[in-house]
Amino acid sequence: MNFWNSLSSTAKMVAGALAAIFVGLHIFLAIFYFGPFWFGTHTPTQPIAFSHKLHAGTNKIPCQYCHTLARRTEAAGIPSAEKCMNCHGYVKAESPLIVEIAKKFENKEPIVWQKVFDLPDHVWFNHKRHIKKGFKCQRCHGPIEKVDVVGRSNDFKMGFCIGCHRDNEAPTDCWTCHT
Amino acid sequence: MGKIKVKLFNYKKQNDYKWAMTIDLDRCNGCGACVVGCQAENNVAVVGEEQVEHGRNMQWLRIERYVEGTYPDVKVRFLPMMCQHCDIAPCESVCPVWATYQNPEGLNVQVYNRCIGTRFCGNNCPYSARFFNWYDSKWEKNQENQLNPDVSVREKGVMEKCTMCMQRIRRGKDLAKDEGRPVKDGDIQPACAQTCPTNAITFGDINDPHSKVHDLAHSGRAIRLFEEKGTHPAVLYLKGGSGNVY
Amino acid sequence: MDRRRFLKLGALTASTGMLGACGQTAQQIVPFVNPPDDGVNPVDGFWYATTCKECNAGCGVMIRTVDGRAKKLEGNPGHPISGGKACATGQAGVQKVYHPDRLKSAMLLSGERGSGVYKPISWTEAVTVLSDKLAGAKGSVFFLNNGSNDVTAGVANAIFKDSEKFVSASNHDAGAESLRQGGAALTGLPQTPYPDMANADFSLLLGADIFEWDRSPVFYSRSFGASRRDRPSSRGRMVYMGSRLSSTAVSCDKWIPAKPGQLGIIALSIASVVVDGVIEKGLARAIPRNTLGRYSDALRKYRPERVAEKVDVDAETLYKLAAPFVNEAPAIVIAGDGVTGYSNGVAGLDAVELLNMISYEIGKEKLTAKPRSTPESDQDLKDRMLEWFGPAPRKQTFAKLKSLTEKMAAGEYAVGLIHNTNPVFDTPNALKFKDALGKVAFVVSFANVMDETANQADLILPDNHWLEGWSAQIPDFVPGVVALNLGQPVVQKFQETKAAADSLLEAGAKAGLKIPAANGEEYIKKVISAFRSEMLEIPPALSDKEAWNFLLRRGGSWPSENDTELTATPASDKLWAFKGNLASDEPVFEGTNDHPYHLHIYQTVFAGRGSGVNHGWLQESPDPITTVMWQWWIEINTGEAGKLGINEGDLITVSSVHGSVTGPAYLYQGLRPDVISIPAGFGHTNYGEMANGRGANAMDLLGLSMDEASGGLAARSQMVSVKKAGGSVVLLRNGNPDGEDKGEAFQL
Amino acid sequence: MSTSSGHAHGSAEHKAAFNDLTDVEDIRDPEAVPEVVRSTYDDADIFRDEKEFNDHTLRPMFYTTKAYFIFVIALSLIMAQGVATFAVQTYYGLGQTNMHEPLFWGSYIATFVFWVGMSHSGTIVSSLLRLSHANWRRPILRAAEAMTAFSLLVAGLFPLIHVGRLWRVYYMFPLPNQRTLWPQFKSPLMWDMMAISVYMVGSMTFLYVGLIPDLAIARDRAIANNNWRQHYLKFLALGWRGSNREWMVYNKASLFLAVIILLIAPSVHTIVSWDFAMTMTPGWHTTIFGPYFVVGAIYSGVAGVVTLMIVLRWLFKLDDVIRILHIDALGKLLVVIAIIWTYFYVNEYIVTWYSHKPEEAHMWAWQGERFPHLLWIMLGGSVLNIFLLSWSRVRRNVYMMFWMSLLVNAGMYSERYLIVVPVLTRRDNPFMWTDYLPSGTELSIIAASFAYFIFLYAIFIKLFPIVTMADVKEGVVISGDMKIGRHSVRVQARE
Repeated sequence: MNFWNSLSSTAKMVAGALAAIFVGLHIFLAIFYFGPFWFGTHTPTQPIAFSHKLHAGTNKIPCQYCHTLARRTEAAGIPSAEKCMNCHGYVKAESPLIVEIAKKFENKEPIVWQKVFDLPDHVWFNHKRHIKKGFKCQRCHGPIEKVDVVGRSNDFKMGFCIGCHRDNEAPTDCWTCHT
Repeated sequence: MGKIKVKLFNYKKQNDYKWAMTIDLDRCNGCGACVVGCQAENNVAVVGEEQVEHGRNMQWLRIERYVEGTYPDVKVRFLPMMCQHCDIAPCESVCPVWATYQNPEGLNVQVYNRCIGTRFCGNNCPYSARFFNWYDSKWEKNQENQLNPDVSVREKGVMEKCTMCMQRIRRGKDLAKDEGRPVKDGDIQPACAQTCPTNAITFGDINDPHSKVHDLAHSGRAIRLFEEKGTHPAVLYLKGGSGNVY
Repeated sequence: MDRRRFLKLGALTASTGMLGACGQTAQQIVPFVNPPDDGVNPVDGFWYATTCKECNAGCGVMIRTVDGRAKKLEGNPGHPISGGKACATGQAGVQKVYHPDRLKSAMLLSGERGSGVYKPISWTEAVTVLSDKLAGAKGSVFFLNNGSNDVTAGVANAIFKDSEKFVSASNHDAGAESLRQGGAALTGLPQTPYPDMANADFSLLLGADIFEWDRSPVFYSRSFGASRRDRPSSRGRMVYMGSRLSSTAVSCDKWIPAKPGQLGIIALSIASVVVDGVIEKGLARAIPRNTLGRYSDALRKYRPERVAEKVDVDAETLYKLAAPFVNEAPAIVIAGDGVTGYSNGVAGLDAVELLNMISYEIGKEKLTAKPRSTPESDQDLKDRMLEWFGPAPRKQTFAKLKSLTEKMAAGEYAVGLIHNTNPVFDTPNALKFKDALGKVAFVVSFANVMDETANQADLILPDNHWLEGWSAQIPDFVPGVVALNLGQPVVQKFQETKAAADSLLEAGAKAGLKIPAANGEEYIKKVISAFRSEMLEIPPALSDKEAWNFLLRRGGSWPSENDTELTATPASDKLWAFKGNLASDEPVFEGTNDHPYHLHIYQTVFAGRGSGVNHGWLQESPDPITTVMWQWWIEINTGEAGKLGINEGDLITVSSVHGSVTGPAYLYQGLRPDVISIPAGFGHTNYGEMANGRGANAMDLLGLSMDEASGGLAARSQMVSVKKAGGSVVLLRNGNPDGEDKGEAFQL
Repeated sequence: MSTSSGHAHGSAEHKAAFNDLTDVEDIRDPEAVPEVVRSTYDDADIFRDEKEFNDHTLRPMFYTTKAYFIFVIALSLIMAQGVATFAVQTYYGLGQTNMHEPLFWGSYIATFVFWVGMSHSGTIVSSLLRLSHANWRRPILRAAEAMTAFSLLVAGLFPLIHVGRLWRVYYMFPLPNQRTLWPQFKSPLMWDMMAISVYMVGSMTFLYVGLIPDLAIARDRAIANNNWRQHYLKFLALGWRGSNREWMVYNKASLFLAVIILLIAPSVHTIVSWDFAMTMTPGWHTTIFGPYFVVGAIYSGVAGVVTLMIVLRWLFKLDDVIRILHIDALGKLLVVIAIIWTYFYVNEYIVTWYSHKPEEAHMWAWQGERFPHLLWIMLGGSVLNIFLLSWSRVRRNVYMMFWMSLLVNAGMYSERYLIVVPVLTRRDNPFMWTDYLPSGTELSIIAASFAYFIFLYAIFIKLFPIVTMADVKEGVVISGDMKIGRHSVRVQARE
């Protein structure tokens, strides 16, 4: 404290400014990198209020019953309206949301869903490989069967991918995911 | 995130594949199909006349041509030139951010999203096979519809080069893995090899003694460019024909 | 705004702003309403078989589509022409679907002709306009295309075939007519001769730029590769004779510059040596001695010593060239524009075919069983099938186009239908096609990008891109067999376009004309059902629908490899009966004494006749020989340029009696000093931003000399003069002018 | 601290506290020393007393003319357009330059090497002369050290200007991160970044430590005049009072730093040379580049010092401090360095000739063919100097020296350009041979870099003492006659 007092007012100002910049920079970096984890997730409003909790949780429908492409292709895919109508032609056909889907299905009008999980363009991810290896969907997508409205529970930073690849002795060559 | 191992690239598992390519100069007729095929496959942008004036035409694969002799004894030779995927690549050691390195399958990797554009690698490539994005890639209106979804579109300020159609290799390995077998010779073809009308380009696993590329590489005709530089390219050129014409 | 962009801007905003930046932009995901056939991989994409229509060769191709967008073209591995391979122009064809210049709807002229003022109209309106005009024309209609036999031509023919005035002409590659006519005298088969280069030990290319824009660059390239290195026993050798070291010539082992227009004589000269050599070697086993003797006498006047000076090739070289024909047959001769581009084209081709036949007789025992031309039984089938696709190509000569133009100029036509060709741009200036077109009462163009001809039309009905619609084609150039190429819509329509055949059929129906089918697709199905029994390739057990799907999956119908073994040509009979013209006519050149240079117009690999000039990939691909990009040039021999004081890039004016063009000079060692060589296809004035104003149109120089025997244009018989125009430009070239010649650095 | 003032105005308590024989206060007492007779050198007048000396040397700092402001504003304008061009270049992409494949490095890197070279003499000369006790060094030290610091600041910008993705440049730093990705430590650029950072810190410290006593003098003056500079001077002078212990520590520190800097500096430029020498490119791939670059750097740096000295001398009428003698001495130094440099230069050719490598030989031929003007400037500026500077009349002629020092630097800039550009225009692959001229963007940014350097210097002059006052005073030998008994003895005292 003695030293601090001994400084001139200008010096105090300079020191204060330096400290502020230092702290500010760290806050910036912290928010930049960890912001998504702290300030919630990307939770868009979907055109149809589909509940994963109801389907996957309560009714225990396997994920890949709807997301059929996950085990066959790189993309998990969103089920077609036809798939919805397979069941909902009979099950709860009068529910207003189902009626909405049914109407769109009749008109051959696709439902425009909002993407929740997204990877940057320079990343190539293959669902098939991971499903075939036996990973549960929840491992990356979080406890999706427990929520009504799905939000982004994972930001898919490179560290997440790399960590898991290391643990499982999967290739960590850059071109495994990037081209 | 799990425990962090300091080891950067996990080379513990020795990979069986060692990709290589042979280009038969005796077959090449310089038609340029590979050049356009490569552009179509890899989202290589058309830079436009103005940039060409600056010497910035971007072709991962270009056909060099050399005129020798004077009329009437003129000989013109074609030399398809792309990234040679050197085993001891001069470009790799100079990149300060490790955006380019040798991958376990013998390919020279360029990671666009790691690259900061010091362009040192381009300076150190004796083959001049690396290209820099001086501007953001632009596509004429509507033409982005044709872009290949497997290949990222490069941003301005990064280096790029031939990847031996990594996306195709990846897909080929993926399909082989589904069937629980190693990749067969001929499963994977880069765009240039697939399109080459004279079959001058052969791609394959040189570690596989039964592969075509292995045969050609050991046919006695194979040479490497700038052998004296000791870069050990994975691209082998097969020398031209005999002198007896008639 | 993604993270990267955020940092780029370097803004230090509050955390809320930052969060917006971190959360990547929400994207939408639109699933199918009805999923496609299960088990396919939507990310890898779907592969469809179809037919490339970028040129008339008819390569079967596979198209990769993802999300309804075409991504990549590859050759169809089973197809007899492409064999799984593709060329640069074909590769670029995919991107033409998404070309920025594509017309967006049907358009009706609302200003003066040539003003380019059009108003968009609906398709119903457009079809009504067309049907009114067709009804009013009372048959005085002409149809003009690029010589491909496709559904549109077939439909037009079928609708108007009862009308006497109707003419279906074509504007296709100069020289093709002669090629088809050539060999007619010998083989009696009026079709393009098919040289089996793949199995030849030695190929002599007489002015045949087979890798550039000849009949099928892809097929020839495949044959070239196969000849060179696919046969373990020997490496195929090639010698090219012609006035320019083209990119084909470059690939050959030797280039011998011969005098323009004299290549037929060279063939005869070689034949004379071969015949005598065969007699000497006692190979009469293959050819009866008396036949040979007859030829020997007839060919005596073409002995190398006698013609050496005339053809500008020394006698020793000619003797050397004959050696492979005697010793190492099968050796073949391939003729190209260098033979057919002169007024003695057919005579030259006869000579070439004679040499080919002799060579075949000598070496046929060594040949693998591959046919050299279509057997007569197949030819009949082909002819009958071709009737469904417009006039047979061999009837589509330049002479026919010329007479059509004259009739047009006389005002005899009420309606002109122009499909897939640009005659205003790429016919010789001397033809005055544009003026003649002005005399036609109503011109309909089916172009899907604006071009010079469409700009003269009253009504533009944009055709689909070939990836968007149905097509069928009997490829003219298929080794030895009849094939049917099918094309299907592989991508969603990108613009409001309509297949030309559909527009015609709809309008025809509305006008009360007799139409052959409801639409193009039905038409193709009709063809298939008519010929199904004769096309062995469809398994007989399949129902019609299954057969259709079978063909679509395959991309068409052609015999499998095994079938072709049966169809080797019995050439001998023809040879014995040969009484053809052994005299070679002198070529006639057009030009006065002050035009000392031969004009050599050629099609570059990328620009073609002009269709590639509006495409970025093709424009930016360096020309194989000059490595010029984005530009047009005039080639002149280096030594000759030195004499004239011309340096690279200097602007020079080339003039003929018909016109002149000015452009930058490219100095080339591989060109005869008495030849000026100019690439065609440049100098567009109305072909989109990318093409307009690039160079000048070489067709301005060309007259109308024809080869009377075939009715083909003698495009090489023009003489020109050269002078410096002052000024110079920098040629944009890949590779450096100082460095490009230093090939020894690689010591290959 | 606020209560204390400098030793010159020390209170009685202070005097008592530091009552020491060596206390400067005592010796400088006019009564104790009757008169300052003369300096060690005989070619200049010496100031009659310290105050006059201080007045004179601090004048540039405290007295500012209108011309100065105009000058600084002009510099700022040049800088501003450079910054604007740079902003445009960053926004649109490096296509704004004229670089292209395979010439990936152009004038930016040449200028970078030039500025790194410029930075060399300052500290090397300073530390070398300090260590060797060369007396003539004294007035030029500050200017030289400042030059080092500023040219490094300017040089450090060039890699940033040069890279394609400025916003990702932090990938170069060995920051631990979630991906466990590290920089490539094999890359000469990586070493370069490390070396330059170390050198920057080192030379800044060296400059600052050397400044401390002078800062104290200036501080006292500022306080006395109630000048606004007192605020930062108080802070930066670290409460220097000039006590014996302080001087002791100070001397030790500057010696220590001098030694360290002397080790760092050559290594830095050697590493810069490795950016080239570690590649496989003909014309670069040579072992001589390390010492060659270092000598070249010192050469251009010393010439830079000469230019600066003469400019300062002229602008601020410092003829009394920066005397012909100093310029003469620097000229001699230049001759020595020029000879060494020429040796290396010729050596490079000889090695090429001896090795019989056609590509290298071609490279040199091309250099002469394509850039004869630059070659002549380089040879004229550097080699011919040896002969001219050997002549003392030239060395002692300020005008001649000014132009010659500029010529040396023009020559050295050409040399950098000739190292970077011709080699890249003639790469291994003859198909890709090319040509290059800098674009407007490049020129404007380079011009701005020069303006920035001068700007920094101009600002420095106004904020800090430009002449190494303490060091000069240290060198001034005070001599006089002192009566010891009956004899008058000639004595010398050294401050």
